Amino acid sequence: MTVGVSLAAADVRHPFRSGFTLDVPRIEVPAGTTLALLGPSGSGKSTLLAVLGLLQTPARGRVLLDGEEVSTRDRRARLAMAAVFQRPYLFKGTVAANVEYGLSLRKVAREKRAQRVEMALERVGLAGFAARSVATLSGGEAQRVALARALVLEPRVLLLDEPLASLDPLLSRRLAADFATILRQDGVTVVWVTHDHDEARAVADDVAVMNAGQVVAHGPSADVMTLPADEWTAEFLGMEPPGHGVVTEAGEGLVHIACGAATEIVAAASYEPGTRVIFAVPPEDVLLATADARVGPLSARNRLRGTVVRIEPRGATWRVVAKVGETSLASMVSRAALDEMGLRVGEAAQVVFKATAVRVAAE
Amino acid sequence: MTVGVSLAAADVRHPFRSGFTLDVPRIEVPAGTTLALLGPSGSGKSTLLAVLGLLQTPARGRVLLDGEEVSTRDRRARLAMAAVFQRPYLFKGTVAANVEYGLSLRKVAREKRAQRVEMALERVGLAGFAARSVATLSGGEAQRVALARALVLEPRVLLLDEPLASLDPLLSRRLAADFATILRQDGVTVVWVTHDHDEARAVADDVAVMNAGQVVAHGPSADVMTLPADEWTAEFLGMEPPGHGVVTEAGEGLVHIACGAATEIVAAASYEPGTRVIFAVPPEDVLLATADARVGPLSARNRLRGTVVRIEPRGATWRVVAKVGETSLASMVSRAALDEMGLRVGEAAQVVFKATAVRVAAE
Amino acid sequence: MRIYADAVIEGWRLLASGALDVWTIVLASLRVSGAATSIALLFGVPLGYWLGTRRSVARHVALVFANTGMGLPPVAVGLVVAMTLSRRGPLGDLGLLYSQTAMVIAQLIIATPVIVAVTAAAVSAVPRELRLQARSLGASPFHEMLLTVREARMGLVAAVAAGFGAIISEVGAVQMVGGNLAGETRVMTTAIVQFTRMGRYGHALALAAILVGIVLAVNVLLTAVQTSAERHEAGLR
Amino acid sequence: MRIYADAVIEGWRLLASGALDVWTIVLASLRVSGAATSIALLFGVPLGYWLGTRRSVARHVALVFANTGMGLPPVAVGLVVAMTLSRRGPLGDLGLLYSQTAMVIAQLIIATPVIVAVTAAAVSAVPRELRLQARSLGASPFHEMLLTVREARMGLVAAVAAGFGAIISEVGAVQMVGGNLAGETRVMTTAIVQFTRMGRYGHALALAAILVGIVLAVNVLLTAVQTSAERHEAGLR
Repeated sequence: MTVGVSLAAADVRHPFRSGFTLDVPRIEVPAGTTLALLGPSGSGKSTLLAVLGLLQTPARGRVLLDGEEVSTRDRRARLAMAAVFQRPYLFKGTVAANVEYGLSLRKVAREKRAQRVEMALERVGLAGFAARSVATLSGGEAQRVALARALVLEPRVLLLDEPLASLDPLLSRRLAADFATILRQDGVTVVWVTHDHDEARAVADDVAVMNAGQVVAHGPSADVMTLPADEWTAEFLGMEPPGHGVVTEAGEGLVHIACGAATEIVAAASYEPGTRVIFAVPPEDVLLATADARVGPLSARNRLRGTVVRIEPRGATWRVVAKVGETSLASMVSRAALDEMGLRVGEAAQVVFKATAVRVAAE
Repeated sequence: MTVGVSLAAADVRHPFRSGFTLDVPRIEVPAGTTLALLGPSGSGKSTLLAVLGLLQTPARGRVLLDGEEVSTRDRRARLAMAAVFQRPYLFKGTVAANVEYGLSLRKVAREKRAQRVEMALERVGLAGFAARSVATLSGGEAQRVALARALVLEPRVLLLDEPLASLDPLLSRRLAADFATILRQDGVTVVWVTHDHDEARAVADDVAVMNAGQVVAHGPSADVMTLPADEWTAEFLGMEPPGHGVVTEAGEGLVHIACGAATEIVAAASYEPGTRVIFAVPPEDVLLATADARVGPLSARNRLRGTVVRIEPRGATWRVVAKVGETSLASMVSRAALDEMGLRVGEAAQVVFKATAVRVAAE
Repeated sequence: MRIYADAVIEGWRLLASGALDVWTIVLASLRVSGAATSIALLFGVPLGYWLGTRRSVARHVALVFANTGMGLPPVAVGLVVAMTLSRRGPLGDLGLLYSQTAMVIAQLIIATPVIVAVTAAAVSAVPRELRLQARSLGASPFHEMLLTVREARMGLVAAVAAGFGAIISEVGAVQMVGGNLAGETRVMTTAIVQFTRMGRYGHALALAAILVGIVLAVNVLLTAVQTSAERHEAGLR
Repeated sequence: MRIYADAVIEGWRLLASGALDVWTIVLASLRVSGAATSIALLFGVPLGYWLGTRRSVARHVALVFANTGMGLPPVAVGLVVAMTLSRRGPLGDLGLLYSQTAMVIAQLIIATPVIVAVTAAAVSAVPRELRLQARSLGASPFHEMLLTVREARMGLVAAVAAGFGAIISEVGAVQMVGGNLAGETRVMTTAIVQFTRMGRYGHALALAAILVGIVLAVNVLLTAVQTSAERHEAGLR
């Protein structure tokens, strides 16, 4: 069990390949938590990872490890970290030589090295692979070796740059489970770069969404993934853009938000009347019903009339988007439910959700 | 509107790169339909595409276009096809020169070419890009040019080899919608290679799942994606392996299947009593309820008692796996529902599904 | 240290005065190597395309061919050509030994493997999938070749430069089959050797400056073309 | 046609009889070129590593350097070395002109750019990310260099082969600074030229066979090493 350590960066500015400038006034990863850096390719997430991981000195800015400023030249700080990249980048030779590499740099005694290598390989499910040449490994095995090579160092900070992106989905799913299990055992602080929001949602405590060098949204995974700050983030996360409204009444922990003509929603939040807000409802919290259905005794405060505007397949379920006033709300609906209701694009529907499901932020 | 044409291959055997041999006794794509070739990397799907597309002569086997045997040397047959690959592979020069390439080979008159190029670019949303150098395009634009370059030929068969796999998810989602819209307008016969089962489900009429050079499952998308023939296919599709059982009663279009001690399910199917069958229920058709809940008047024939064995995040929803007798059944559950029921691993639950939701096949 | 200054001044005077013997030598060099490069391209490019688009075994052969052909000592080529053209040799009746034609033949043999190897490398750098893509749009094998060569055109420029550069700097073979006859087969390299051994450093330096200038110009041009092509293709593929 | 048969028979007799003059010449070649290659490696490898790991501007410089340095006409190198070592030259007092030392100096100058260029190419082919990966595991810049050179070791073999191959076949510069003195500075290439011009094709052929054999052996070895390395790395990266 590693002792947790917090990692932060402040006032970072650094130009990077795609022509943008990384510009991050402040980002922090509390001790023992996982931050997902989420964004499309060329958004600067790998550059930010390299800066946080002391692999690259930014043109400007500071990196703080447990509150103390550190730099790429602080060997002590660098030895507290380890990274796994999208490709395994194994060194020519045996599996053991690879896993041992960081231990030799740390001048760990030879007998102890062999022992720790064996344990690390066991941990990633590759016991007995030590003597194999890396050239004989499959893609998934190679990526596990890369993970073992980092874990054997018992790092206090682990940096993962799309560690699963180059594998096919079957392997990727298997390894994601392995990674998650392994990381949960440790108190390690993790920065996980990904372009896949499902992956981010599955692994991260906090999420920072990046675009064109900037962090456009940052916060607990549950918030960021449900209340995108702008249309770009919404589209990137595969969500509808948030609705805009004005608080008309407030009290008892609830606010009424007017959004468009004759549409009002109730949300669990505290804002002064008159405040302009944005809001969103996670698709998994929205129920749909046919227009004529009598929705039984439910604790849901919001029962709105809307029109189905889109029905899209999303893997095993369907994503139905309904327009309510001027706001679009999406709902995840199982095929069984969709068949039963017979919903079609252009038809009316009831949109039902609880006040506590509504995410609100002042505009 | 293109006139449909059917494409088939028979008795194909061909060794390919990963050391396996492609071995496909028969595969057919009916006129105007889309077949998805689904499998992990190295499964031979691209080789099969190349054989079907007359890009490669197999060591053995025949390719049939509308029932007539054709070969890589049949120029007429080859001119009826066009392909888009994972990467755009644009030729150096302007966008127009690229889109025009196939038309020049078909000796279309110069004025007519310009007109068709302009139309094709408009169709993929790139009107006005004709004179641009391909070096100035973004990844998504380049892939659209590759699509336009194929569509401008009005092919009767379109071959797509992971056309979206190299794009980031935001772009990939946008282009998937574009591709789907464009293909739906035509009566074109499509073979779509992918390793992504969500993509396959979204685009294909039929699905062929490949592994190690063989087609391990083939049929209408809805069947293949719900009743995987074996454990490998099940895991590849992210599903639970199908259950095994024996038909004990049959009649009125329903069968009772005994599976394990004191567990019986009812399915809409016709098999003689005593038949050994495999069965599966699509996760989106399975409802869960707490053990003590009184499940109201429902048309669902199957209400079984089980134990929750796994709860996994799957994007916006959760995938809950319950063990019923010796069979695992998965259910997609929204977060709202999961919270309300308070289900945890190891707890008992009721598993509810209709007889018509059960997919059955003789073993 | 005056030796350098003296030589530079003398060399400069020679060049500036347009002394006929210097420019005759330069022209002979350019004529011989230019002719040899042109003929070598005729053989080398198709052969290089063929080798560059084949896989596995043939490619391995191409690699060996390139390494040994490019490493073939020019003096060995010179020996064989000299024997063949000598009075007692099979082509002795043509009386070509110690002529510009003999030098073209020797340089042709030296330049061809270089051009084949560079062309093959350039062609094999064009992704196989690009040819597959062309085929999927209806291209015949001939169309495929046209497209591939067009895509690899920077490699062809490199092939010309490498072939020309290899032979214009060569001295052993041209000595052996040309003979360094003033006004006829005396080229820059043979003249530089001779002038140096005679201690006429000014003459040698003037010719060396021109030779280095030509080689440099070819390489700078090549680098510029490659760099601009790389920039042009950046972001693509 | 008898000219070839006669020469082959005479050449074979010479080699088989162990005639001292032939083997003396071969040994002189190997000694001079071996020494020059070894010294060139000392300078060339660190310089090549430095150039191969730099980005953009420095890499562009490396490209130009490689192209021109490798294309630098050996006769120009020979001229400058000959001037420097000549009696009136700055190092004339050392009396090195027409010695093996002079030849080593000239070949060193010719081999170094080749070794730098090939090393730089091999090092720059090691993915930058591999160095980043090493750094992320705690490697210092020195550790990074060790690892990179280790990963690029096949490229170093190629560098040695390319450098050695370039100078053992060279004739112009060694003629100019060595002088082809029997038993001392007569090497294979200069002897082949001389014997050919004297019409002693048997002697020339015997030496040419050995020279081609050496060059071939080096290249076959290199190809074998590269192929086995490629096979070894197949599937990786």
